[in-house]
This record gives sequence, structure tokens and C-alpha cells, in this order.
Amino acid sequence: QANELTIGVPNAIPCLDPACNNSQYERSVKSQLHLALTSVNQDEQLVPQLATSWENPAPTEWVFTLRDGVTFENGTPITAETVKANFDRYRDRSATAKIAGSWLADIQSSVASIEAIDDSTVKFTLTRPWTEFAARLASLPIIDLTWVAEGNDATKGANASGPYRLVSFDPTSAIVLEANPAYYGEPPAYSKVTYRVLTSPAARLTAAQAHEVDVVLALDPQDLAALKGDSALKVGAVESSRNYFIWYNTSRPPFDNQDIRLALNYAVNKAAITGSLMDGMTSPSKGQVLNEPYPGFNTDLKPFSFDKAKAKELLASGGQPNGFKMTLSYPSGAYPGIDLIVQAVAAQLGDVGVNVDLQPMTLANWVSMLQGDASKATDATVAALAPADTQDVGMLKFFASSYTMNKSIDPKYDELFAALLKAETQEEHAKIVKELTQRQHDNAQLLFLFPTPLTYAINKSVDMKIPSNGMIRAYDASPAK
Amino acid sequence: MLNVDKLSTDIVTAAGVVHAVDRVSLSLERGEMLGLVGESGCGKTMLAMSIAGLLPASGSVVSGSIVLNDRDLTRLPYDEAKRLRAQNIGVIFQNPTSALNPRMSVGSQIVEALNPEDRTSAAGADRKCVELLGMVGVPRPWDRLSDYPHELSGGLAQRVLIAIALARNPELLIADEPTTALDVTIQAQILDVIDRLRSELGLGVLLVSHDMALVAERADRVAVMYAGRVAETGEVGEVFRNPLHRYTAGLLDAAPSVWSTGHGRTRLLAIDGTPPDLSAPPPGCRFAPRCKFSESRCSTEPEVVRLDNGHTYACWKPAGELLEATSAEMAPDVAPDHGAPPDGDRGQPLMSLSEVRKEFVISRRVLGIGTERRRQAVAGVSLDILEGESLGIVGESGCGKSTIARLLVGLERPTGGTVTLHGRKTAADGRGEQTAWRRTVQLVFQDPYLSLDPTMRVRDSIAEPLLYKGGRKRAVRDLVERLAAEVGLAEGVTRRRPNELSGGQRQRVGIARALALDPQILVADEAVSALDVSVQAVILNLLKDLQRNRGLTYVFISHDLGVVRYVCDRVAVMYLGKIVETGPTERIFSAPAHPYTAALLAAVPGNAKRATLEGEIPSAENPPSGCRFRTRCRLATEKCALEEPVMQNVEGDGGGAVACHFPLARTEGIPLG
Amino acid sequence: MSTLFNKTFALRRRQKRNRYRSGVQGIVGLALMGMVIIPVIFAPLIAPYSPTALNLSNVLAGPMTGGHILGTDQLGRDLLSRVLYGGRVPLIVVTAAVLLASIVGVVLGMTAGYLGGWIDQAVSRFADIQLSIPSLLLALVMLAFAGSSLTTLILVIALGSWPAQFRIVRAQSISLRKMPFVEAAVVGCVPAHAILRRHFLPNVMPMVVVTATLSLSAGLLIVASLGFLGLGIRPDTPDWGAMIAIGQTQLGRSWLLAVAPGVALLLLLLGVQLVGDWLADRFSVQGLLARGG
Amino acid sequence: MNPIVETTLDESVDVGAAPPSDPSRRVPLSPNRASDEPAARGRRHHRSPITLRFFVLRLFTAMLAVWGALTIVFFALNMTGSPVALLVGDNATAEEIARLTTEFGYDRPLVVRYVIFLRDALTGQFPESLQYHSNSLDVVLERIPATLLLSGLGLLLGVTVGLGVGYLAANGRWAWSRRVPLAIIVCAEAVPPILLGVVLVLIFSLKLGWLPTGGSGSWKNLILPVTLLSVYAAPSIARVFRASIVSNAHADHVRTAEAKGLSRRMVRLRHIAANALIPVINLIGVHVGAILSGAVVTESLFSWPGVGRLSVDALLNRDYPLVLASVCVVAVGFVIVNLFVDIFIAVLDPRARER
Ligand SMILES: Nc1ncnc2c1ncn2[C@@H]1O[C@H](COP(=O)(O)OP(=O)(O)OP(=O)(O)O)[C@@H](O)[C@H]1O
Ligand SMILES: Nc1ncnc2c1ncn2[C@@H]1O[C@H](COP(=O)(O)OP(=O)(O)OP(=O)(O)O)[C@@H](O)[C@H]1O
Ligand SMILES: [Mg+2]
Ligand SMILES: [Mg+2]
Repeated sequence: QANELTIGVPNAIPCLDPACNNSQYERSVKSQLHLALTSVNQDEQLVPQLATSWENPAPTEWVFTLRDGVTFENGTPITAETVKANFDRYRDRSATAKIAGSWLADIQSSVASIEAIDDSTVKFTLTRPWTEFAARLASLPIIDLTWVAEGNDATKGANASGPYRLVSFDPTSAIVLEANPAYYGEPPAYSKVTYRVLTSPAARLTAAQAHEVDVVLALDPQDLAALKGDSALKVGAVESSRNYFIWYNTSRPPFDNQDIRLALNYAVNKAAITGSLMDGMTSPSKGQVLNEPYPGFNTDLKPFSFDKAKAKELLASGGQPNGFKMTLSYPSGAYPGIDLIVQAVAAQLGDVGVNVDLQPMTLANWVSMLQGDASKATDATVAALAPADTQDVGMLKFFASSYTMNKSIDPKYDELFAALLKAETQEEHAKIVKELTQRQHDNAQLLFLFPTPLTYAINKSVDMKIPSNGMIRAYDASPAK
Repeated sequence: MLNVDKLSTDIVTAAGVVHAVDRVSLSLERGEMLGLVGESGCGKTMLAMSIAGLLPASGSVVSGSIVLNDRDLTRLPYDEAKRLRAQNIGVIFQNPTSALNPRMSVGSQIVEALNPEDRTSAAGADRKCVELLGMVGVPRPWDRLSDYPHELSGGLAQRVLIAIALARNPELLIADEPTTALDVTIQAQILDVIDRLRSELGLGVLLVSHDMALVAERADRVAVMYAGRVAETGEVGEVFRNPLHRYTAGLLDAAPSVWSTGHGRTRLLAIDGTPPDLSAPPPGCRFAPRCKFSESRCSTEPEVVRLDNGHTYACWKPAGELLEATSAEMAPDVAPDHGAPPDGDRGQPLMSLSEVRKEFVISRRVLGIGTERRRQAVAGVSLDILEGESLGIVGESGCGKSTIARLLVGLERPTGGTVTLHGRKTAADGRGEQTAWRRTVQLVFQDPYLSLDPTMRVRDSIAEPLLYKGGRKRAVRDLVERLAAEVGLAEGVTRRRPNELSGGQRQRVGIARALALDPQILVADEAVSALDVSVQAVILNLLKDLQRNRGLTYVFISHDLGVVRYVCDRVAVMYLGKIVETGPTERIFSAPAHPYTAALLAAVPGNAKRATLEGEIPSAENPPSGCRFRTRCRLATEKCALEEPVMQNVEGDGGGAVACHFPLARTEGIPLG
Repeated sequence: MSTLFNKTFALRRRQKRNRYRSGVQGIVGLALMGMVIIPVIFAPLIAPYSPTALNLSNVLAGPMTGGHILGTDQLGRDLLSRVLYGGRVPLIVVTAAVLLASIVGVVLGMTAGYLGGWIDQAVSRFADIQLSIPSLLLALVMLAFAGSSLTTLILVIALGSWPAQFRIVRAQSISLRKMPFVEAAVVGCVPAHAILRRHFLPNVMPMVVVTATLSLSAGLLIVASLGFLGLGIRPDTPDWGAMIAIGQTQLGRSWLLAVAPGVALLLLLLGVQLVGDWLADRFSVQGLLARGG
Repeated sequence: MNPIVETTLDESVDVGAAPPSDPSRRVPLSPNRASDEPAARGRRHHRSPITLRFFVLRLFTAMLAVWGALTIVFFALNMTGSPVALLVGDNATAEEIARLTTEFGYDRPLVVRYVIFLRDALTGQFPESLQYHSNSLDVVLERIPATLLLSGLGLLLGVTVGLGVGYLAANGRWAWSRRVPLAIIVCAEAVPPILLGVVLVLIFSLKLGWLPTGGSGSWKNLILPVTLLSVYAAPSIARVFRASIVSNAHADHVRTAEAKGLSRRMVRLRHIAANALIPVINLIGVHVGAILSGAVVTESLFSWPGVGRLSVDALLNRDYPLVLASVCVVAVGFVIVNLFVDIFIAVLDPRARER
């Protein structure tokens, strides 16, 4: 039916409490049920939502003015007190520990206090300057806390305030939403939306082929070819904020040697992989972990070219003229195409004499490895990390020496990163980011591969833009003209 | 009523076509009982099944006719013949428990067999079932309807089968070895029922059996089958008194009998060899290859000679009056009796049981729910086994004979009392002593088919105990050959596997294996009951020879009193886990002191004072108080229920002991009938 | 009369045909197994390419192009070579696992059946417990947490299939224990271990073999399913299950990717099943323990 | 010589000793009771098959099996460390991990955790699922109807087809009807379900467009997975049923039934086929395990929201509590089914009651 939209998502959506964090798909659903103070629109601009405006009177102070007359589905108004109560909960470690994991760690460590100045004004006092604070709030919706008190059972509804309300909730199968009459703004174009959970790539592909879904994400890039012939579908990819890279265990020889790290960067023919495995949906990274979607993307940097001779030379100067053996772990199945990508990379490294022993892991085991002891980790690992908010800090944080894999070769990186956290202005922030990315590039701290393509297949009757962070919200869609 | 003419039945097997029945002619009148006897595999069952229309799928009647009340069953259309048979022929089988559907209650199995008009109402059908069960002497028939076959004893199951066979008022009852699986006493009960029905309902009965004495006692006429052919038919008395076919004569000679005198003196006259392979029977007289009197003309088929009295036979050299004379000539190796007569002191007790008990736990309580059920297989038995004697143990099925045998060889441990060997207790001994004990006492098993490992060559079976006694390979091999020769196994035989041997050969192997350890005592548990009479005779002779040559002591367990009388010097009679009487063989057989012994003897076919012991053996789980036999004893009084009788000596006449409050005096003889 | 004789002949013919057919079944089964197993064993000699040699400029080539008989996969590796090599993991794993399971099952089954008592109770209950977790689920649990390697795969498959062997051997041993020929050995003072070896083992062997063929096909399916669910051996080692999983999204473009390993597995399974059926027929017909020959 | 009078006379001495547990030797209090008022007793050909002891024994074994299953899985899961890592995500600090480890009690000794786990499991209080943030047992139980529907229908179809083919293979009138269906089903058994699933989707969803590729909601979603599951069960049932019919056909009691003059059909159905069902039902008990295993693959293939897929997802996400709950539920289900199978067999086969 014209007024219905079915979206295929690759993960289960187990929890509708915003304090839980599972995936951007779960966040997409939550952001349509509940309003946050701010919002990032489909053009990735920060726009007002529950707050009509905000200001940053001091580096550590943020004041938000709330929209009047906004209510939950059941008629309860949303006031500054509601916002304060919500953030008090977010900040309360013990209340959210079990469900939030580290999702709220930044809020808990950086927000000193919240004040409801009047019914429509809230003031946040931070412990440090945080230029992207308003953007961060976009992923923290304000909900009815009585719903939480009653056991936050989504099968009984969610008391929504956003454009949609919950009709039915089946976390591993389908979540059905309909337009929320209590929503303050324009009613969404589609009055009924189904998020269908399709966990296997094959299931997503066949569902798209059978036109069972209007929008589906995260297809294997190679599978898109099968859909391209279908005249009813638009298929393509956006460069996502997830960048594939190989993370050296720099505490361990030979990866403490810069020449070796560089050599491997030259040894991998990224273009061949993106051209074949990724079906041209993405291109080699520009010698850094950031790409276009990040504000701090460093346009000065150039990709490492594919140059076998140079790689060999560097290996020799790094003291490994005959190559060496390394273990390479990766979270099998966790990112689109990863299993094939690692095999291709391993084969190419083999060509320059680096013998790769692949070690597939489940996502969970892989995460524990990343947080465990460096001596127990593999020599290197393939990752495609991204911060939830597509902010530079989130991304660059992964490479500070507090992380297992980077027992730092570069003390300066840590210093710069600490400075970044204290940056009070956008300019200062941008400057430090540029310096950080440059250092990372020069050091060849990582083997830079390419951004993952965020692939999609959209029915031509639907007009929808897929943002780089993978948030897929029905209210961003409309019937095509 | 029934006329079978030149009937031939073939069975197609992988190895070829078996001519199981070959041009057989028979007739049977209403109210008449025709006995059909012969060795195993001679085609008795196939003949009976051809008549009943129950041949296996691979079998078919290929020629001849079966005329039932003037209608030839072989020529009628299938459905018509089937209907006719269902109406007129009732069939009962050898193994009653497996002949009933284990899944269905007795009632529903009888109801199925009823005529449609009897089945119109449930209550009516039930009443008819009860009537039938009553007719065949099932006690409390109403309670039986809901029983399942596995809850029935063999005797009851056979009665139920007879009830099923009678459900449509047939004129002809075909009974294929109806009592082979049953005890003598139960056998007598069942045959009484059949006899009664025969006279009451005018049934014609075709009784298939390999027990000559039984047929002699019950049947009007007899047909002796050999290798698919009828060798001899005629009036029962005439045929058995005056057998003309050499085969019939041989069978009669081979069977030890309770009633003939002079047992324990002579060897049995065995028929050598085995019946021919029916897929390629020998030309001419089929018995010729085994016949001591065969001559050249025996290679042509003998004519059937019919005498005036209806006695027919097919033999070129009939036995007739010559029998007595020739039998001596036939068995030149007849040896005089081996040892001293059983009177006097025979020596030291080699082994003794004192107050031995064996209880089996049938089911335990589960978490305090349910009842624990124990079965007393042996309930306080004291018994001495004297050096050099042959001790017989007899009794009805389930009375604990086998358990005693197993206690003697150490396969079971007593739950009470002691077993001593050479005066030393056995149970408490250490491993080494155990081994020594076991090597002194060896066991011969009943079933020659199951007692040899099918995957092993027989010489390895014989050698096995020697190997583990620590024998050297070479010495062991020589010893095995010697043993094989001693039990009469030809040289090449030991290299074969069990499935290439005949039953008799297997039993010889079993005996050789038991002898391998040079035991003093040989316990034979029904060692010959699975064998044909002819083979049985051979094995019995062998056992006797061995005893003489090796000075063995035998414990000989059998339910066949004839065999026991032939082999044993002394007999112990068991009833429900207890010994009720012991004594020298001759005394026990001529002057039983315990009413049970007397009843047991009375049930044996051929007894002039025939009588049947009523009822079944009570459950060993809950034996009757006092004297265990009292529930079936006609002499029982109040005292028998309250007091348990103790063993007391029997006066005179070889002595022995009896456990009865009212032992029979010699003059009383058998008090029944 | 003639009709009766005809019936006899018809019977004889049918009997012959049955025998012939069951023999044929075994031969066909063995042939199918050989058809799959031999090339897999000799893969290094037969395979035209290395199964891991990738060629990113020639991905998903169609069959019979560029010297690739079955075409190439997503990484431009020769599909035929991968199918040939892909049978090695399942075959090694399942053969080793079934062997292991049979040994464990036979040893425990014979001991439990012979000794009875609490040992029997304990092992039987353990087998029951083991059986109450579906074997694939158990394998998943084990693999997800132990990581998959050849050894863990073998252990996991063996873990799933020993109870079947155990139960059958135990049941047979219990009835063997009461067999007169075993009691004869006991009475003949043959030590227990020798009784087990000389009498039990040869007599349970036929059933063990039949059960092993059943476990073999069940094991092959589990290995394939594990590979399919992404818990098989490491992905650069070709493995039919994983190949089917990766190929299933390419059905539109190159259906051989999933179907070729699938068919190889199918032929192998069919062969194993036919042989298993045939063996079962064989042994129950011979009925080594049955009377007579 | 009237046996009835004889026995009753003797047994009147014997009343006190008559064991109630041995029905074949039950002794009436009054010798003649047996023959009076037969009509009032109605049809007495059947008795209640289940004794309390039988039931308790089975139940006890069943509980033991569930406990064992839980124990095995608990230790398997806990051998490899704490699941907190997953919970905290990829950007947590070491101290955060330590804090949560304490919070969840993963710092306690394994044995203590085991005892706590068993205690909680007894009361149905499974630990919270790490993904769903609620009692993991509830999460699993919510999936039960879907799995029951799918496996139930799959088993039903498999058993029906299997029995039909098995019966036909043993009794078919023509040679082809005995062989062809059996041959087809034996070949079907050799098709790996993963391949079959993929091919079914290719044909029926993509090429023909008749059926949805996966998901749940309408009866159409059920067709492909149910077909796939039934392929697990049908072939072996057909084979066992056939073999069982063939061996039963030679049983002695069948000859008795034939001698009664029953129609061939009656003999086949009542005396051969019905008896031949007993091993088949045993097999079905075993099959439930296979079906549940099969459901793991099938549910994953067809995105069916059942326990199978839930447990795979939970495993891949290291959601320990959820894995434990799933395995527990599966084991309980399996054990319950087998309890029913035992009872059903006892109904069918009176001999089994005594075991
Ligand atoms: N179902 C069968 N298939 C093949 N041959 C058979 C079958 N039944 C019996 N025979 C063969 O037919 C012959 C006659 O067998 P039958 O059962 O009639 O003998 P019998 O006299 O009843 O023996 P027994 O005393 O052992 O019962 C034997 O050679 C036997 O091997
Ligand atoms: N292992 C056992 N477990 C339970 N009960 C047993 C066992 N062995 C024997 N019994 C029971 O003990 C009783 C005596 O059995 P036993 O075999 O000694 O009798 P038997 O006189 O040899 O009978 P038969 O003549 O039938 O061989 C029977 O009621 C039997 O059911
Ligand atoms: Mg017979
Ligand atoms: Mg016995």
C-alpha cells in the first residue's frame, strides 16, 4: 500500500530504552518514537527538535530552550523537569549500568549537573569543554520515566512523543510503527512502518529481490549486482563513517617498526579489492581513519599507493627482508564482506612474503580481545570501527595508548588527543584533528584500507536518502514524485 | 472330513527350493486325533500350515489336494478357500506367548476371531469370550479379558489360543507342537482340554509333536514323517508296538522312557547322521543313508505297503518281529553299565549347598514410590553332591533348577547360605581361589545354538579357557584336538564356525569346552532338551562314556524325567525354590514319597495311572505359606498352610529324604487319578 | 497345476531380484562415495589451481571460461579446485569424529553393558543428558566458546555421536552378557577384558559399523551446517558448508557457487546412506547372533 | 476335574499372600465374583497403562537430564571468561569493565555462580539477557510459540509422509509403488538441508514469486520452512516403519491373526502396522532433537523468529544468560516430548510399562 513502508534492517532491535545501545538501527527506531533535544537530519545537519534553540555561554555550560506544548502519547507534557529527570537517569551509573554498558560513559563523566531553570529551559554544566555536546544529545531521547518504572516493556507500547508510535514489538522479527497523533510536527509521509529484522545477508538479498521490503540496508556489495537489473529498485551505496583498517599490535615486534608498518600499507592493493569485492562501491582510504562524513576529514592526505617493490624495500630496511609470519584476527561476519576482504588482504600480503594466519572470531570474542591484554591479542586485527555520533573525537579516541592495540609508539598522539578534549573552539578542534591525522599517517600507525560502503536497495516508489551513519528513519522518507 | 492327497509343498529360499512336503497323503475323521511325529525339519509344520493355509510367503502348495468336507482347498479361489478355512479350521502353535499379539489385550484378540454375528454388541462379544475361555478351563475368565499376553503363563496363553481357535466352532483343530514349550504338568492339562473338546465338540485334531510317548498316549492314529514324506501310518498302538519302518523303530529305540525298566544299564540306540537336505533329497528311500539295514534296493523309492489293519509303511526292509533280534546286532558297541549300583555310600560330598538362598530384585522402589518386588528363585536349599555320582534335579519350569546350576558354577552369588567345595566355603574366597573353584565345576548349556560364539571357530571356543589358564599355544592345540576326538568330533570339524555345525555337533563342542579345564563336576542344565531324540541319544551316550572314563560327577538338570532316570543315580525334586524330595533314582521313580513327585510322574505321558496336576505354579514372588505345594496338593490340610515341613528320611528302599507332613507310604503308590 | 508351478517360479525370481538389488545398492553407494572421496583425497594432484590463489580481476567468472571448468568465486578462485579441497575438512573431521565416537561408544557401551550397576547408570544418564541437547546446538555452544579448529570440530562432532553408539552397544552387550557362550567363558575363568575383546567386540561390530555410517551422514550435515552458520573452520580453508553459505547470495549470478559444493555433499551423503542401508540389510539378514547360519 | 472349582478352592487359602502387583495372579476375595454382573463392568479389554511408579521414574530421569544439560552448558559458557566485554561495547575503559564485572557478579568464583544460577533457575529467575535486558527465560519463552508452530508442523508433515511412504514401501500393490516413493525419500534424505533451503527459496520465492523468502506472519511464511523440516524427519521414519512392518510381518502372532480368518487389510493394519509403530514412535522422540537442531538452521535460513535463531544470535553475541535459557528451554522441551513418547509407547506396548 502506498502509505506503508517496510524497512529491512540487519540486526535485531532488542531494546527500546534509549539507555540501551545495540545498533544504529535500534537508535533509528528509538529516535522516531521519542524526541531528543537536538536531531541530526538526513543531510546530516544538526537541527532543533525538542529544544528550539541552544547556546553555549561558557565552554562548560549549555542552555537549551524547550519547545512548548509537546506531550507524550498519553498526554503528559514534556517539560524541563522531564528532561532533567531523564538526564539524571542517564548520569546515574547504578541505574543504567546493566543496560547501558559504556554507551553513557561520556555523559556520566562529562556532565556535572543539570538544572531546570524554568519550565522550558534546561542548563547543563559540564566538567570539560565539549564542542560537540549538542550533537551528542541527538542520540539521547527524552522518554516517559514511568514507562521505565513500569518495567520498560516495549510489548506494552512505548508512550511515544515522536512522529511514530509503537504498534507491535517483536525484537527479532518485526517492529511495527504508525503515525503518532500526539506528535507536534508534520505527520510523517508514511503512516505505517515495519522494520523487518533480516539478520543474514542472504535473507536481505532475497527479501529485496522479492520486493518484500521497500528499503533494505547492508547488502553484501557483491550482491548488489544481482539487484541492479531490477527496474523497480534503486541500488547503491554511501560511504559510511566506518573505515576498514588493520590495527597493528604495536607493542609487539615487528610492528613496533615504522618501516614494517609502512611496507604493509604499500603491499595491499586496496583498489583491486574495492573494485572487485566492493564492486566499486567505495574507494581506498585517504591515508587516515577519517573520511568525508567526519568534520575533521583531512583533505591534505593522500592514499598509500600499491607498490610491491617499495613494500619489499621497506620490509628489508625494517629488518624482515624475507617477510615474516603474523596472526590476523577479525570479527567474522560482523561487517559486510569482511570474511572475503581479509582473505584478499592476506593473499596480497602473502605476495610480499608476509605469511598471514587468519583467525576469525565472533564479534563478542573480538571485542573482549580488543579490551584485554595486549600480550594475548593477535599480531594485528581487522576492524571497521565508528563512533555512534560520527564525531572526530569518537573516532580518534580508539588510537590513544589506553587501547590494547596501540601501546603507543607515539607519546605525542596521547598528548594531542588530551588537548583535543580540552579544545574550546571549533577552530582549535579542527587544528588538532588535522595534526592527529597527519601523525597517524606519517607513522603508518594503521594499515588503512577503505571506508565500508553502506549499501542499500530502495524501491523506486520511495524517496529516501541514506545518511552515512546508517540511521534509517521512516520520517526521512516520502513517496517518490 | 479331511483328506490330503499327494500334497507337495515347496519353499523358495536363497539356497534353492526346499521340498518341505513331498507327496504326502493323510486322512482325518471327525472326533479323531491324528498324531504327526518325526524329527525336527522333516516337514511336519509345513504340512500342517499347508492345510491351514498359513504357509510363509515364500512357500506354496505345488501339487496334490487338500479336501475338506468334499471341497478341494487347493482349487478354490483364494477368498473362498480362506473363508472356508477360517470357518472350519482352528490352529494353535508351538510358542503360545509369542503367538499372541503383545500389544492387544486377551479380550480384544478373542473378539477379533468371533463370527460377525457374535460381535454385534460389545457385551455379547465379551460374554462369548468368557464362555470360550471357560470352555478351555481358564480360571476367572472375566478377569483375563483385560490381561496382556506377557502377563500370562505359557499354559494360560495356550488356553487362550485354543479359545481363539475355537471361536468359530471349527471342525478341525491343527495343533503344532502345542505343548513343547510347556511343563509336563501343564502339558497334561492342555492335552486334557484338547481331549475333552474333541469328545464334546467332535473336533478332528491334527496333533503335531516330536514326543512319541505323548502321541502314543493321546492320538488315535499316527503318521511318522521323515524328510518331507510319510514313512509310516496306522493305529497308534499298532505302530508303536509293532513299528515296521526302520525309521520309526529307530526313533522308538532312541528315546529313554520313564516307564521302561532297566534304565541306567544299557546304552541308548542312537540313529546316526542327520536328516537330508530337503532341497536335494537322496533318491530312493530317504532314510537309507542313515539306516543300518540299507541295501542296494533302498536306492529306489520303496512302495507304500498297506496292511489290513490300516497300517501303512514305505520300507524295503521292514523291522517287524525281527526288531528285538536286530537291535542287539545293530548296536555292537553296547557296553555294560559303568559304575556300581547306586546303593551304598558313594563317597565324600564333593560340593554342598547349605540353606542356600537366591533372591532376585525384580523392581525397586523409585523415590519411595511403588513396591519393591523380589523373587525367591532358591529358598533355602541344602544339598550334597557326592563324588562320582550323577545327581538329577527335576521340577517344573521356574522352580529354580537353573539358578542352582548357576550357583554351583559361580555365575550367581547366593544371597544367603553357603556353597562349599571340598569343605571350603566358596563365596568368601579371593580371586585365585575363585578361579580354582570355577575350574573344578563346569557347565554344559541347554541351547547348542546360543552356547557357541558365532564369530569364533569352534576350536578357539574349546581352547579359550585353556589359553587363560596359561597354557602354551602348542600344548593347547594338541589338547583341543584330543578333547575333540574324545567327544567324537571329526578332525576337520574344529576348524569350522558354529553355523556350519549340526545341533549335535555343537553340543559336543560345548561338552569339549567344559571338559577342557579337566573339571571334577559337570553341571548339565537341560543339556539335551533342545535336541531331537536321535541326537539326544547320542549325547546321552557320550555323557555316560565320559563319566565312566573320567570319573566325573554330574549334576544333571532336566524336566524330562525319562532322561533323568536314564542318566542319574540320585534325584532331587524341586518345587518353587525348595527341594521337596531326594533319593536314589529307582526309589523316587517307583515309590515317590512326596505328593508333588508323584504328581510329576503321573503327568508323564505313558503312565498307566494317568493323572493331571491342576493349577499353575504359584508366584515365586509371594510363595504360599507353610508347604509351598499345598495350593495344588490334594492331601493338604490346615497344618500344611501353617507349618513348613522339614526334610525327613524316607524309610528303607535306598532311602532319601522328603519334606512333607504327609509323605506317601510305599504301598500307597501314586495317589491321584 | 501349472499355475501353482508358475507361482513357485515367480517367487524364486523375486527372491533373486531382491538379492541382486540389495547388492547393487551397496555397489552404487560405494561408487558414489568413491566418486566424491577419491578426488577429494587426491585434490592436490587433480585440482587445476590452488584453492586459495585469488585473482581479483576475474571474479565470478562463468563455467568453462578462462580455464576454469566451474568458473570462479567472489575472489576469483577456481571453484572446481575449491570444491575438491572443500571436502577435505568435512571428511577429515567426520571420519576422525566418528572413529573417536565409535571407540568411546564401544568401550563405554561394552563396559556399561557388561558390568551393569552404577557404572552403567552413570554413563547411561550422562548419555541421556547429552542427548537432551540437540547435537547442533551443543556443537554451536562448544564452538562459539572454544573457537573452531580442526580439533574442536572433531571433538564437537564426536561428542554428538557417541551416545548413539553407546546406547546400541550397551543394549547389545546386555543381551550378550546373558548369552550362554559368554557365560561359558565366565565359567571357563576367562578374564573380563578378554571376554569383552573376544566375544563382545566381534559380535557388536556389525551394528557398530551400521551405526557409524549413520553418524557419518549426520556428522557431515552438522559440519556443513556449522560452516553455513559461520562456525566452521577458518574461511580461507575451503569447506562445503561455508561455500554454500557464501554462494547462496550469488544464486542469481553464479548459482554454481552454492550448488557445486552442495551437490558434492549430496552425492557423498547419498553414497554413505546407500552403503549404510546395504550394510544394515546385510547384517540383519546374516543375523550373526540368530540361530543357524 | 473342574479346574475352576479346583483353583478357587486352593486360592481361598492363599488370599492374604496374593500380591496386588502381579495382575496375572490376582485372587478374588469371593471365588465366584468373576462370573457375576459382567455387564456392569462394561468393556474390560483395556487397563490404565501408566502407574505412578512408571511416571515418577520417567519424570526423575527427565529432570536429571535437564539439570545435566544446564550444567554442561553453564560450564561450557563460563570457561572462556566474562561477557561484560560485549556489554560495554568497543569504547570502554578498563575500570569500566571492572566495575561492570562486579556489578554482574562475574568476579565471583565459578562454583558460587553455578550455585546461584541453579537456585535462580529453579525459581524461573534466569539472569537478565545482555541484549534484551529482561529475564532471559521470558525472552526465550516468547519465541516458543513460533518454534512450536514450525517444528510441530514440520514434524507432523514429516511423520505423515514418512508413515505413508513406509507403509507403501512395505505393502504397496505394485512394485513401483513399493520402490519409487521410498527411493525418492531416501534421495531426499541425502540433500543437505542448507542446500535444499537455498534452492527452495530460489525457485519458489525468487523465480516463481509464490512464497515469501522468510519472516513470519502468514501461513505462506510457513510453507518452505515446514517443508524443509519435514525432510529431516520423513525419510528415516519411512525406513524404520518399513523395516518394522517387514519384520513384524513374520511374527508368530501375525500367523495367529491370519488363522482367525481376518481380512488381509485388518491383519496389516491392526497386527502388523500398529505393532510396527512402536519403534517409529521411539524414533520420533529422537527426531524431536533433530528437528530442534534443524530448526536452528531453518529458522536462520528463513528469518523465522523462533528459539533456534534466537539461540544462534545469542551465541554470536555472547549473550550467556540467553544462551543458557535457550538451551534449558530446548532441553526441557525435548525431555517433555520424550516423556510423552514414553507414555505413548506404554499405551501402545503393554510390555514397556514394566520396564
Ligand atoms: N520359512 C521357511 N523358509 C525356508 N525354509 C523353511 C521355512 N520354514 C521351514 N523351512 C524348511 O522346511 C523344512 C520343513 O520344515 P518344518 O518346519 O515343517 O519342520 P518340522 O518338522 O515342523 O520341524 P520342527 O520339529 O523343528 O518344528 C525344513 O527343511 C525347513 O528348513
Ligand atoms: N536374573 C534373574 N532375574 C530375575 N528373576 C530371575 C532371574 N533368574 C531367574 N529368575 C527367576 O527365578 C525363578 C527360578 O528360575 P530358574 O531359571 O532357576 O528356573 P528353572 O527351574 O531353571 O526353570 P526352567 O525349567 O524354565 O528353566 C524363576 O521364577 C525366574 O523367573
Ligand atoms: Mg515345526
Ligand atoms: Mg532352567
